[in-house]
Amino acid sequence: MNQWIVFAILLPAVMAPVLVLAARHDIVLARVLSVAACAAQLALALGFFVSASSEPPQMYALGDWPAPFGIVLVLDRLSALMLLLSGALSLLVLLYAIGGWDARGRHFHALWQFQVMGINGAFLTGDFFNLFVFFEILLIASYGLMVHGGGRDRVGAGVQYVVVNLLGSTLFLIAVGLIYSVAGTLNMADLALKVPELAQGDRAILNTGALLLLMVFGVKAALVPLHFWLPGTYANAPAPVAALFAIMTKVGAYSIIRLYVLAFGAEAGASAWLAAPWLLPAALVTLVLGMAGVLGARSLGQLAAFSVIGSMGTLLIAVGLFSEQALGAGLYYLVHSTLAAAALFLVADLVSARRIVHGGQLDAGPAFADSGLLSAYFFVLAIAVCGMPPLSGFIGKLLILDSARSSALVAWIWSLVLGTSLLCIVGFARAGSTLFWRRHGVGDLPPPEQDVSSSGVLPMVSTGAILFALVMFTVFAGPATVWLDDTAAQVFQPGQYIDAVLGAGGINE
Amino acid sequence: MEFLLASAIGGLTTAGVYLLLRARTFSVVLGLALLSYATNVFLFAMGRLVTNAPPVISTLATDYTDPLPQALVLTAIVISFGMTAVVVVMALRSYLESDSDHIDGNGLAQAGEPGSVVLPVEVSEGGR
Amino acid sequence: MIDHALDFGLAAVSLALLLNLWSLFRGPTTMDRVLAVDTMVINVIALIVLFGIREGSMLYFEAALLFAMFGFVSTVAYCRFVLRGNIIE
Amino acid sequence: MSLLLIVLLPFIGALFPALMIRVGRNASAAAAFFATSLAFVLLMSHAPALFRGEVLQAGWEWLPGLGLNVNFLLDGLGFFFAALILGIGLLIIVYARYYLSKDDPVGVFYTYLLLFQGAMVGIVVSDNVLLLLIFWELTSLSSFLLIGYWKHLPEGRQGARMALAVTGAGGLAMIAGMLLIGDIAGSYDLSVILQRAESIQASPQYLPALVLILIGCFTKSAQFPFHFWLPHAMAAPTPVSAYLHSATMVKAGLFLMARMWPVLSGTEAWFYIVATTGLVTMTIGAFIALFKDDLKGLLAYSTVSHLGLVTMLFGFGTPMAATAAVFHVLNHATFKAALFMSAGIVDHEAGTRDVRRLGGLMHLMPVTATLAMVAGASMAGLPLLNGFLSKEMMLHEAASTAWLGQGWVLGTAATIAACFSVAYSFRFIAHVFMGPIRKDYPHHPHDPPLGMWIPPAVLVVLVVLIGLFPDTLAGPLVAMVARAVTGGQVLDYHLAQWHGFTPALGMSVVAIVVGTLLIRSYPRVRALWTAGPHPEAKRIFDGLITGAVDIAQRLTHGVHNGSMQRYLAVMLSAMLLLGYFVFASSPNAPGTRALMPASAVAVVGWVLLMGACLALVLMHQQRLLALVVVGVIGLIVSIGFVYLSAPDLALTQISVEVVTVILMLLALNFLPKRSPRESSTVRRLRDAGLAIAAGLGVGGAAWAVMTRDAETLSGYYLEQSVAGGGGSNVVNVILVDFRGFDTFGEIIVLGIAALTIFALLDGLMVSAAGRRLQSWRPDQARAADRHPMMLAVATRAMLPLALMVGIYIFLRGHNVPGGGFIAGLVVAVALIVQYMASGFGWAAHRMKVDYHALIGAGVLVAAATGLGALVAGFPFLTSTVWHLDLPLLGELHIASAMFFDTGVFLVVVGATMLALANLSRLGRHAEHLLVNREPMDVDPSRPSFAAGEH
Amino acid sequence: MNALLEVLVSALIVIGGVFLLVGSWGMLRLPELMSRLHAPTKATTLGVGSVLLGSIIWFARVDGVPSIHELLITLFLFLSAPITAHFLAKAYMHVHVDAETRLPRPGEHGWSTYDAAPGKGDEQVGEG
Amino acid sequence: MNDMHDAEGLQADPPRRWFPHPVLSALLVIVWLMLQNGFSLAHLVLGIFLGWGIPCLTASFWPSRPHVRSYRKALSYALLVIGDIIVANVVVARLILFSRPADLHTCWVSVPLDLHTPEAITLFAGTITMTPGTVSADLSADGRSLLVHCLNAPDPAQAVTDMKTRYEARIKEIFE
Ligand code: NA
Ligand code: NA
Repeated sequence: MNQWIVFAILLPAVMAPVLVLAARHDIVLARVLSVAACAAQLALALGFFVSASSEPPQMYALGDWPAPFGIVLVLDRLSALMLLLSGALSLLVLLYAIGGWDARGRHFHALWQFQVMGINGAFLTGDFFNLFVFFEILLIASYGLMVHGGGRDRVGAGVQYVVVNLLGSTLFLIAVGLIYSVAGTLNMADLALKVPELAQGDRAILNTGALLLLMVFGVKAALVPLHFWLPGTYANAPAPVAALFAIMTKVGAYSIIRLYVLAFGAEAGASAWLAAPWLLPAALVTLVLGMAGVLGARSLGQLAAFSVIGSMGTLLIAVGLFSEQALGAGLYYLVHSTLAAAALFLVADLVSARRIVHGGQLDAGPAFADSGLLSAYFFVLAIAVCGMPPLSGFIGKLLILDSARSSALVAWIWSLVLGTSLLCIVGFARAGSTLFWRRHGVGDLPPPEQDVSSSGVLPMVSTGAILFALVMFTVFAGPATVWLDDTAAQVFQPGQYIDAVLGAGGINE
Repeated sequence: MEFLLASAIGGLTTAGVYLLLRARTFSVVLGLALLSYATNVFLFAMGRLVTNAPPVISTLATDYTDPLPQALVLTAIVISFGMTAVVVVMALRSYLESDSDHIDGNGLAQAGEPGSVVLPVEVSEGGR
Repeated sequence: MIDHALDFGLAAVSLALLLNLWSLFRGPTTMDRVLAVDTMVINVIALIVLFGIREGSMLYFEAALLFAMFGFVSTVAYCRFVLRGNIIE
Repeated sequence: MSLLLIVLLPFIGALFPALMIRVGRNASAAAAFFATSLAFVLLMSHAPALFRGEVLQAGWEWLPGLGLNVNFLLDGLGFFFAALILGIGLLIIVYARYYLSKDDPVGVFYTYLLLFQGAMVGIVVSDNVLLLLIFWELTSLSSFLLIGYWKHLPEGRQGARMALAVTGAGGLAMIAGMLLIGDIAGSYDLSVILQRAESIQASPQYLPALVLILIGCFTKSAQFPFHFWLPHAMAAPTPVSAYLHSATMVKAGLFLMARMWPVLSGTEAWFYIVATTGLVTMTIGAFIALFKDDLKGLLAYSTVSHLGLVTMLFGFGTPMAATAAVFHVLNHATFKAALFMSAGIVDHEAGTRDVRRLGGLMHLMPVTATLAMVAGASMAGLPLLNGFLSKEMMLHEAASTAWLGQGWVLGTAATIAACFSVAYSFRFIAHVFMGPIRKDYPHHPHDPPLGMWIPPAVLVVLVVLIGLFPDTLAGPLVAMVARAVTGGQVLDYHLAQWHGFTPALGMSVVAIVVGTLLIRSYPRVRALWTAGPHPEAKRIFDGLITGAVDIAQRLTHGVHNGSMQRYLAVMLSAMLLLGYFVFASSPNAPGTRALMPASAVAVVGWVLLMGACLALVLMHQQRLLALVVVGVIGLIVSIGFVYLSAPDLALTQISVEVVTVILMLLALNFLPKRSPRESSTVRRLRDAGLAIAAGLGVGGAAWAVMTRDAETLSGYYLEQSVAGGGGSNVVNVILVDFRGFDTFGEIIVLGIAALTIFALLDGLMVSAAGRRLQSWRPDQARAADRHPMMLAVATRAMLPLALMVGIYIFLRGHNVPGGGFIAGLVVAVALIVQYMASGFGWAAHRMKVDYHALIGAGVLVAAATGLGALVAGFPFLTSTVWHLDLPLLGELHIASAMFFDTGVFLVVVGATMLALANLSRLGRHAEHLLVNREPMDVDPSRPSFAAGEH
Repeated sequence: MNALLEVLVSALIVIGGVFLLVGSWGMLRLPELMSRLHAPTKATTLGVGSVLLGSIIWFARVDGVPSIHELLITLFLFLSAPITAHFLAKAYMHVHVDAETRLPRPGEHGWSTYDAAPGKGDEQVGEG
Repeated sequence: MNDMHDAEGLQADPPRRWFPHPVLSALLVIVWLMLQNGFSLAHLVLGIFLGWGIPCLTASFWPSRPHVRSYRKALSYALLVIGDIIVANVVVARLILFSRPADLHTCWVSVPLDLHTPEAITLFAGTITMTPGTVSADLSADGRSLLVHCLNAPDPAQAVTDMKTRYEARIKEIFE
């Protein structure tokens, strides 16, 4: 048993109370500890990545109770990938946040660590009630982070965010209850074994539970019509928080991939590919609505938020195709869109903070500091987000389009993916040319010295680092896709996962 | 008994959803509270119903109910307690920030747009 | 005999609870309703104790104990709210 | 490697000006020039091999899984275009150095320009169509930057966006087309695709692929009806227009048609789509050009026309026509670039590009005039110049090709286009340079510095030389390119001024005569034009974009109107619909489980619960009452748990209930005490409908489940609880042992909740809301005594009792109902009651506990318990039971889970107290209340009280 | 002995039931809160006390030792009932009773619900 | 901030710091054994530990501990009250069941207090509430009168006298 697995959860879980205890009144210490924890987290994730690349899925039985009775954590290629992504993102965005955002309210770093804990837990757990618990952890931490710094609009949006998610949590419990009531288990691997053998008469309950669960994950993944929470939340959340939230939507996507391939996939008998007929059409609508939102956005925050919805649509198309090839493509797009969305929120913040009066509104304003570098950042991101060559967004879309060939909906997928790219391009071109080219008001004066928390070098550098990561992800697309295709292949062999959890070798090693 | 419980769950859900769809944060919080009752009882009912067979091991007991749903419900109760607390305080903060406890914001205008009207700070007058 | 007594007791408590529900509906003042709930809690304690006797189990005692401790707290909280607005000042 | 270097050099070159923005114009220009010339030299070094008919290839794997590889291919066609791009690029770099003013950010300009150059070179040497697509879209992006270079000009911004939208859209279509082609050919490598002409043309996917790829080509090459972006791109600085919009980028579409010619051409579809589009574009472009007063606008439409000409030639699908097309690309590049540069000089020197304000410049700037007039004559297709040669070839091909079976159509149309072409060229020459000198030029025009006229001069020399010695100078090149385009066909032709009296010559003569006449009677022609309708493409496009944005905004802001109620209603409806549909469409067998009889007490409980639900719905607007009623519901749920064998649940529910009530009351103090009735009846009915549907759904699901049997995991827990978990309360053993990890998460949720509440309230005090709170007035009357004596006294007596009960519940939890969570709430409530009774000031002073620390310590204790197992070599949270044999006291069992439960206990106490204590601060803050020193207001035993002191 | 205990327990249960019923009935029957208050504070408390006593004796019969912990519940109830009644009365008076017209005047100072204590002002600035 | 009280409550009387409330401790041990619902040596040891510990922890909540002069009188008072409660309930039950609400002589009376300590006053007020037809509703702002609501008191003055003689006098003996 890989003893390190649990530390992906424990490290932030212990660091957070330490931050509360020791560094509550000392922001410098809090920053040092928090960054150190995130760095350690990233190192750990790298270790997992290496380990998962060469080994079959690994299981960690908490409390030494065998599955399906105790809770297990499972590290396979997919979860290792997600952990690495979350580790890298949380570290980079945290560096941005310590440029000043973290000091605008209390307990930022503790909440940050808890948020990371929840995310990592959701990626590792092999038990779907435990998944509920980690969902709640990441959600409640996100509530705190979302309203960090306060303000009328932010708190108002925060209330809506919380209420929608509480409804989601309610549904989660109902779905878990329904599945447990007929399958009699909470362990995902065990469920995968039980689903095919379930009595025919119980299938209505099982399927209903499973698809309600899809809606729960759909809420997280901003799947239309469950996406309503996202625009207000992302557009109003503090920038580093919105950037970190980029991985939260992926928790929803990850859960869909995990559960509906493992337990409701090819071997699920009468419940095989249960999610497919629902997910794909919804994903297409999500894509359209998201990219239309990019075109219709009135502020940078909205632009970024809707681009997240659009990208989730694209990602879920790949997921909804439920094929190995499409999943490989989708995973590439997942990594890309997470990094791109995060950077976009940071750039939006850097710009808004410098446009003192106009903020993030998409209208002409006076010249502002650093507009040269920021326009370059914005341009690169626009390319990435819209899926224009040469960046990873293009490659991701190309991979997805390529993988959609065998789908019955291929014409829809191709025309909508490409058509919405145009909406995105036009939207970003309008936004960028208005923000960076149009000048209105006092233009020649240098902007007055301002107390923006995103001033200084660190935010610029950390944003640049994410962009650099995107570029590297493009350059090394070859090896990346090979790795991701292998990952998809592993996901599509549930036997490996099940053996790891329930196999003879797994119990009480 | 099963029918009573099922219909009770239905009643709680109905009242909860109705309140959830009201326009004020307070009603919404009440609705969520009812929904969480409904959910907890629902989850509990997934262990099927037995009376006087608590899952406490003893030599006298002849039968035990399924303990797992109970443990899950306990966790769910605690979590929804925490959530309720947060949403109540957040709703309060929101009310104090905007002087309105209407759950609907200004739509996307919340993103700090020119269109969003900033209401003058008003002071609610006491009834004394 | 004890069974009949328990039947009677349970019936009486049940009826009392229904009366409390009626009071809750009728009011007319808030304090009437709070009183109805407070009484309901006490009736529930009796119900639990009777149930414990019937089932011959002491596992329900703590529930009654907590009701006794906490029923009073929420009633006082409601009253404090009416009196002062702030229940903790 | 050399191929890669040719592509990379411009990109590398782009970096330097970007990094040297502060170094100055000359340095930037020099860096750009150096990089470009290096690439040019490298390219030329391959010329001998290419002229020998060799094809150079190089490749690196990038994304083999997809078939996207960095494969380059240099043949005659690629060489020809690359030479044009790099050669004219060099001239433009020099020209721009003098053209741009001191205020312009020159470094940025060269960066963009080289970025574009690299992308163009990439297009023409790509062997992989996906790679080609990447470079293709990069040209759209870099041209966006170049067109918008003068960002203060609104036309520049609009033009840039329009160009990006149109060419970007074409690029997207092309992605689909290329994916289709790749699928048919089984590879994305051109060298493979070009071998698969037959299978491609036979494929049912041929037509969609063709159309999609052509959309890409046509948008890029400004073919009708996508031509309109090009004139608007003229807002760019003239070097950009000269480079992108005459010589290179717009030719990318032509290049691709040439590149794919062997595979795609030769079918009817190809002929009718491409040739017709080209013909229409050629004619319309020439016609509109005649009436453009802006010099660059005139040249832009002329370009559109010439691009149409080339397109039409490719469309004919014959090798000879393709050869003519290639030759015209070369000729057009030379004269048009020269013309743009001349126009730029005129603009630069005279201060205007408006033809109506110019004239007579020949006398003031003779060098420029000469250059422009020679190039213009070539554009008109006058003999002895290169334009004449390729136009003759075009006319010949047009005259000899039938369209829909009609032989005359193409010839006639081409002649008409040629007439207009002559006319606008003459107008350019006559109305700008000839005539008398005017007095009203915005600036005083004179010939520009050497650096500015040398680049057009170089081109004009080429125009003349190619015109005079076509077979010598251009022959081998054209032959080589034509071979590449047509897939190696060797043709019998030669380039010459004189081919005898051919129909084409006659058509040329007609064109020159009619063109001259049109210019002589220009005012009348102009009047006719002015009288007619001018469907302006820009307005249509703007309308489209505005419409799209408008729809998008309406959709976006209409759907996301901020109404939480609507969001929830939609989400709920979706959940219900999906749930019902799935349930109804999956097999379901009714349950067979023996049901449990309902006792009378249970029925009463049911009545109470339903009554309370009803009361709540009816009374929810009176908020305090609503809270009271929710309390009743909690009460009944709790006894329900008692009745149904779940004592732990009952205890938890009871404790949580009271804390929730306190919390809600603390909040309600500041909220309105009533909810206004705002929803319409329809809305309420809709909500009620949704609510009932939800109730039926959830209740029905519960019924469906409860009435059937199932096998679960419970047997294991019941067996292992005592043996493995060391406790007989199975629920508690599950919580702290079997599924202790859930509980670990659960206490963290509580901790986070408290921290969040703390942060929210702490932030509130210093925010606008805090200031609002300062001026807040209570909306209900306040009783006079804050801390009545009886409560203070009674709670004091209860405190030790309650603590005792708390400890009792904690200690027994592992074996009988209870545990850390409930105990924590009991203790927290006992403490909260002290606050309520004796006041915050007095009570807080007596509880000097840092609740933050309590939360932190609790989580750490729980984690440490789990980690203890790790130290012993077991997984996290593995439990142990220690059996201690104590004298007198007997055997003592201590489960490690107890320590875990201690963590739970601490977190619960800390979180509850932190949340409630901080929430209570608001009230004192709002009412400016001072914290109390005394626990009760009325205390006759207090000396100070008796004295009535202050 | 056992039969006697059974009779005793049965009697206690019946008496308790009667008092509980009377308490709740009185609440409905009496005209105004102050009068209603008398019913549950006394009858209901005594009723539950009686039932608890029955329980103590009953478990003594079953297990051989009296189950004395029910006494604790009784203790809590008897401690809390007067406080509850006192507070309900105060809250009711605060909202619904006019001290000037309906209440006897205690002396120089009024009732504490309406009038501040004479020595008030011993609070201090700042948070605890 | 409240150093004055600390000085008063803790430092002035060092022995109390370590064993602040012997009687309370004893009570708590009994309560503990009651909670355990049985007796064992282990329970007793733990009970004694808690009986000592909890008062120590909560000592600051008892700044001036009530001084009971006679535990015997306290016990007899308790018995008296229990008896009265039973009687009171029968009386009230009869009123509820058999009298017409209109016939009830409800009234407010003000009971002047001879008691001074909060504990004594509270005990008195509590007793009044638990016994025949009376509910103590409020304390006067000067702490010298108790407002009592009588369900059926044809003679209010007599009711006041009854309360004072039957309960207040006895409480005074216990505490003061
Ligand atoms: Na728990
Ligand atoms: Na264990």
